[in-house]
Amino acid sequence: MTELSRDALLHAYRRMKTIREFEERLNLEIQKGGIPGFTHLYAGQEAVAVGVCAHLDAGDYIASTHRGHGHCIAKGCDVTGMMKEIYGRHDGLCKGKGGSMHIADVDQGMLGANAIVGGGPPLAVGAAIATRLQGEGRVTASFTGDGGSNQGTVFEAMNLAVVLKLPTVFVFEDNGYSEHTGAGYAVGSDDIASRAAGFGMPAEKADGCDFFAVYEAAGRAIRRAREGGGPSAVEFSTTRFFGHFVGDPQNYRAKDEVAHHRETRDCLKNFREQVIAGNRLAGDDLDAIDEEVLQLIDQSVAEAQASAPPDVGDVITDVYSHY
Amino acid sequence: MTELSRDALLHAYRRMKTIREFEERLNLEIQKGGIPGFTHLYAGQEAVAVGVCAHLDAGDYIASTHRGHGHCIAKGCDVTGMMKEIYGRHDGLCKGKGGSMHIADVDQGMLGANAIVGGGPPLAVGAAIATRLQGEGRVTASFTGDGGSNQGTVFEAMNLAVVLKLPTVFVFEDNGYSEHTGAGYAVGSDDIASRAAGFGMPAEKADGCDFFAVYEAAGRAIRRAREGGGPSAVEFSTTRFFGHFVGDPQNYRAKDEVAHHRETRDCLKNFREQVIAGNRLAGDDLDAIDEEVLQLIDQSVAEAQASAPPDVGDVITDVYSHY
Amino acid sequence: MSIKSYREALNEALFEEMRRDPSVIVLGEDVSGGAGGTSGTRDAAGGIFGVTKGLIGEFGDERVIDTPISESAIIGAGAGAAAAGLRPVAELMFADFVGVCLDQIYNQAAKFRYMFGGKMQCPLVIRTAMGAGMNMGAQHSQTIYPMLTAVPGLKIVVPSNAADAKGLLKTAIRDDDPVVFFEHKALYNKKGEVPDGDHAIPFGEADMPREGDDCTVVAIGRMVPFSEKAIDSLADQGISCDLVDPRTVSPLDTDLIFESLEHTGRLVVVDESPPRCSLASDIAGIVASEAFGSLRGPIRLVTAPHAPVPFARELERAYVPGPDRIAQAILEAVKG
Amino acid sequence: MSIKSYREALNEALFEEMRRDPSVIVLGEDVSGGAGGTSGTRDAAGGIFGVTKGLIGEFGDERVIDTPISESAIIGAGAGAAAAGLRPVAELMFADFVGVCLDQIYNQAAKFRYMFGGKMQCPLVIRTAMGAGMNMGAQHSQTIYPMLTAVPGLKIVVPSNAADAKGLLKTAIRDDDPVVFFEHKALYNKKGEVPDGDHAIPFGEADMPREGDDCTVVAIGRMVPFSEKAIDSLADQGISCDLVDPRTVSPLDTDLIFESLEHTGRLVVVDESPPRCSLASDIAGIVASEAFGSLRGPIRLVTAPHAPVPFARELERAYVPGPDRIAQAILEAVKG
Ligand SMILES: Cc1ncc(C[n+]2csc(CCOP(=O)(O)OP(=O)(O)O)c2C)c(N)n1
Ligand SMILES: Cc1ncc(C[n+]2csc(CCOP(=O)(O)OP(=O)(O)O)c2C)c(N)n1
Ligand SMILES: [Mg+2]
Ligand SMILES: [Mg+2]
Repeated sequence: MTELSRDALLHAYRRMKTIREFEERLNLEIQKGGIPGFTHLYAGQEAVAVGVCAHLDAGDYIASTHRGHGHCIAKGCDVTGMMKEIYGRHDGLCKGKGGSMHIADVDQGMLGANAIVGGGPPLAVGAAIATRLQGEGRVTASFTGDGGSNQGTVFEAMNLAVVLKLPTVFVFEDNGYSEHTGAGYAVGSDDIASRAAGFGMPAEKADGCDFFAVYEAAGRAIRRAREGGGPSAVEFSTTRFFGHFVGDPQNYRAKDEVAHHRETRDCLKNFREQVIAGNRLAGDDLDAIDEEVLQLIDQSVAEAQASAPPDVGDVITDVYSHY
Repeated sequence: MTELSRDALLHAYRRMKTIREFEERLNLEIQKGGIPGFTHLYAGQEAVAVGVCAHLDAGDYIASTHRGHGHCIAKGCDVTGMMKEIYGRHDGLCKGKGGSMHIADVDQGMLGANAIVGGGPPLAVGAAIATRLQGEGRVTASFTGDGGSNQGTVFEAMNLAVVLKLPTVFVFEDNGYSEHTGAGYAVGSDDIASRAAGFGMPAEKADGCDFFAVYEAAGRAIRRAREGGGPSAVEFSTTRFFGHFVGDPQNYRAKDEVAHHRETRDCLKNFREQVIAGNRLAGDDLDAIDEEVLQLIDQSVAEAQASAPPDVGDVITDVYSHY
Repeated sequence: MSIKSYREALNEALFEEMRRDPSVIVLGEDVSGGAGGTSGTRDAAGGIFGVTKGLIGEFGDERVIDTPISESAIIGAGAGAAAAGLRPVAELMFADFVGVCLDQIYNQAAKFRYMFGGKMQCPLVIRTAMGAGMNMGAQHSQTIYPMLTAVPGLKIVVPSNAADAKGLLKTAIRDDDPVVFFEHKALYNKKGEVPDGDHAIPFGEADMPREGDDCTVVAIGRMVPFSEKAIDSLADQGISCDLVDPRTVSPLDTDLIFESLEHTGRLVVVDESPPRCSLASDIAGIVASEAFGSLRGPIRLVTAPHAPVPFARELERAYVPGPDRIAQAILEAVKG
Repeated sequence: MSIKSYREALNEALFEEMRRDPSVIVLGEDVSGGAGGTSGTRDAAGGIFGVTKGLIGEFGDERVIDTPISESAIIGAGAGAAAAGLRPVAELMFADFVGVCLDQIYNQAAKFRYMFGGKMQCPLVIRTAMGAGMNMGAQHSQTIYPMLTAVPGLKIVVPSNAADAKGLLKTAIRDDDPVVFFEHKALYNKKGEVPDGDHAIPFGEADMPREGDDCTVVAIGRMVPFSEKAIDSLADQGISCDLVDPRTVSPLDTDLIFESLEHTGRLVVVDESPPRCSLASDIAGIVASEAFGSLRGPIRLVTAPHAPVPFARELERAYVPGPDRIAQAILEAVKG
């Protein structure tokens, strides 16, 4: 953690905490009703999104998944704009046309959440063709789950990236489940990293509940990409604190599993302990952020609830630039 | 080679020689005109198809590729029926509706050549679900080229086979090229076998120009599948004696490459030398087969040329069982 | 007869067919669920819409197969198993996912019989959930069936109610050709009278849930109940309509449509899909070429707009054709 | 003006656009060829139909990118590069291969702008070879464009001659939306007058290569030259027709079709695709709903049969609509 300045630590904590509270609050609001569609929460996996994106800036691109809120916040998307989008409001980040599974903000280098599992990696590979040609040492990264790691599009993207030696990183988040199916069943290989390594790129594994472990592993891969060393894969073992989507009865999980994970594998708890033990930050610093974040989320929910729905006339706009 | 009876050796040689002459003759006939479409010749790769299929009988299934003549003959398809199909005749194996890239004979366990690269492996995996359920120790195999090994469908098929522990074998034929592109460029990993091994199944490599090496390696994999040991991959390095299709100028190949391969990597020559050196067969045995094969091919071409085209009314038959 | 939901009717058809024929298997993502989970419970899902619930308990994991997220392998394996003698029912969780497995559907399964000269058959059923109405957004709400209706070799089924869901799924499983079976996710909870026991509805025979004199309405899937609402709402204006539910759009029962048109002379076609190359324009085109003489006025097409499916409630509601728009179109057809 | 083949016209458009705009790149299988080969020659292929020949020599392998056989990655990379500021021209070797990459075309590229509230654009061009006529069999001869015309967010181009091939490809590359560009493989060698230098044809403006009084013929792609033959063959019977070549089927220039129909009152639509949910039935359906009043008789649809494309010469010839069938349909329309 030495490498990280105090500001960087505070920034990372703020982002992780923002994701956590965003999702905890959504879980409540969705159960109250008022939020359309179905929503996949990222709580529990914050260290992955933030640990990876800590190495990226707006000129770098990421491609996300159906569980994209964390990636969006970590990459710098406006939290209130996101909340409004999830509520389906006219002034949401995507004018209410996308929703939870389709939040994008190209200005922040966020190429979009993606409701098609495995849809993102080919896009990140293509964005890397662009950033390399534009030649400013910019890189791209894709996020894929354990379940998504079995999708053919992801395998093709890895091979293409290796063939073209592109500046891109394949981030795999093993949260143990693909909907109702365990990763141990659906991923036939020993793990995702060894399978990725077989494609001919460096691949490593780290604890996705430890921000610093993520930060270090992702840093090595992203640095390699920036320096022209080609693509890499990083696999992070993590856990989701909620069901596959809000409303999932989770019959596939042992009764105490989530409680146990919240107890032992909470990346925010871990971070707090580590930075305090290492005398990098004081508890008060973090408590102050907790306060601000809670206010931000309250604020964003209030604004989202107060905001107007899209004009029905907009159902046919934005299909083409011109037609 | 000890394991193989004299009859088995004669049978293997006959099949390899039949493929060779079938393709050499097609190469001439196509240049003369009279054969529709475009045709991919298997000459040079005979040891792979025959060495694999020597372990299979009609109850076992194979899925083939666009370069399927060799797989068809090795699996027992009728040579004259094939020739008629390639000429587009009414009495071809597929009534002239399929052609060179779509020859199938389900009674022989031949699930079809396939003009979609990567189309076959998922089919072979599915056939293995069937053979296992039907429970007679039957197995399936798919053939895929070095180029096809980069197709997402093939990766998905491998993972699914591992997850379900299916009795199937993934045969990879590295003939050095995917159309006009070298395998060393398009396959990002060190080789195809190591990438397959990463999926969590046994994978080995052998010389695809040595019938006995193919026979041994394929035998291990197929035996494993029959005995419930699950899927395997085998990669064979081989070479094609002709262009990607008849008419390919082959600018991507060094001037002397094919001549050199015909000289040094001819699986038929190798076989002849090995069986004679090992005192397993006499040159006369093989010469006699050469004679018979040439007659068979002459005969099949003559019959094909003499046969009538399909009735144009058949353009709309065989779309459905009933509609 | 008993009252069942569309979901229950489908589930019953699967149980009955799997009991009847040991060559019937089910495969797909979470068709059972719980494999590799920490609770040890299988059947944790029974399909994310619950249609395959309970099957694994009776038929075991060799006939009820959970798969990774690998649609090309799922559909391809189904096609290969079908060619090798089974009658697989492969679940494509959402019809929108046809994008990651289309080849195995349309170049493989659909073409085997023809390409191979009639010598190979592929009795594969692909069950898939389609349609808008649940705010699932652009990639989880499409109808898709027009794309596959265009494919020779496929049979396309779009049940609009519980009884048809059961009767058509049984027929699909017994059919020797590949069938794509489109279940509208907004209909899963819809209840209706469902015949008990063996009830198989032949393909290519349309149903006529409403009969009348002034207009012929052809509607597909969820548009059928919406059209019933629309038609009933016009009764007090003295307007009555034939309502044709094709049930299978390939094969399509044009006879009943033409017959009805001879009587009414007016046609409204209702399709939840965007307009271009839709079932709406397809049926209109067929009528304009084969039954032109019966037409006494322009054909009215009621479809979604030429746009992806939006997320927000208000936008999706405006997107999906509803009873009001259908009634409006009928009025125009009758008056116009 | 100079005489060029359809292939040469496309190649010229690529050279001109890549020179004009450094953000234009080309990617696909063997678009150069020879990578990893033993001869050391690049540009060994220049695309298997030669359309991208010579590009790598001038623009290098960072802008002319050979790929593995991984269509989902090719199209997806094109879409991602487009979202990141390039103007990629991705080659899908045969249109039939849409089956292994449809998702990236129709759920990704086509929907970005809409799903993301108009804030992302995807100026991707997908060039692909379609159509029958070369005995390539069921999986290498399909037209495919009807499937993609159904997709909101895509623009669909189907040039029928060399001049249009050049002018429409330049427009496609400059367009800010995803465009699927269908090249008929039986037209690559067809020569015609091609304007030199900058020649861009706007989308949505149909062409009228024949003008007449008795019938309106709308034909697509290779069916345009076939329809010209058919129409010319009827001249001596005193029959003359308007021939409408939409050039882009999405957007579709319905104005010109309707205008012509007002004059002729008779419509024949010619499409190489099988009939169901084809462009033929789509255009017929649009006319029957929006221009019914102009119709003086049934619309004639000339299409391939509802069957895969067969291999044998005699069968394929019977499968593809030809000048005779088109002339026959015109006669029926005019007399009928
Ligand atoms: C192509 C495709 N197949 C299936 C689905 C349905 N689906 C949505 S999320 C999901 C599970 C994804 O698991 P994983 O990749 O591990 O991500 P996680 O949900 O755990 O974050 C599935 C099967 C989909 N959206 N797209
Ligand atoms: C999905 C798909 N992509 C591309 C092609 C065009 N194509 C036909 S054969 C071929 C090369 C295949 O190379 P390989 O797998 O090594 O087999 P080989 O030709 O060497 O036997 C290509 C690109 C195709 N038929 N299908
Ligand atoms: Mg997961
Ligand atoms: Mg090869």
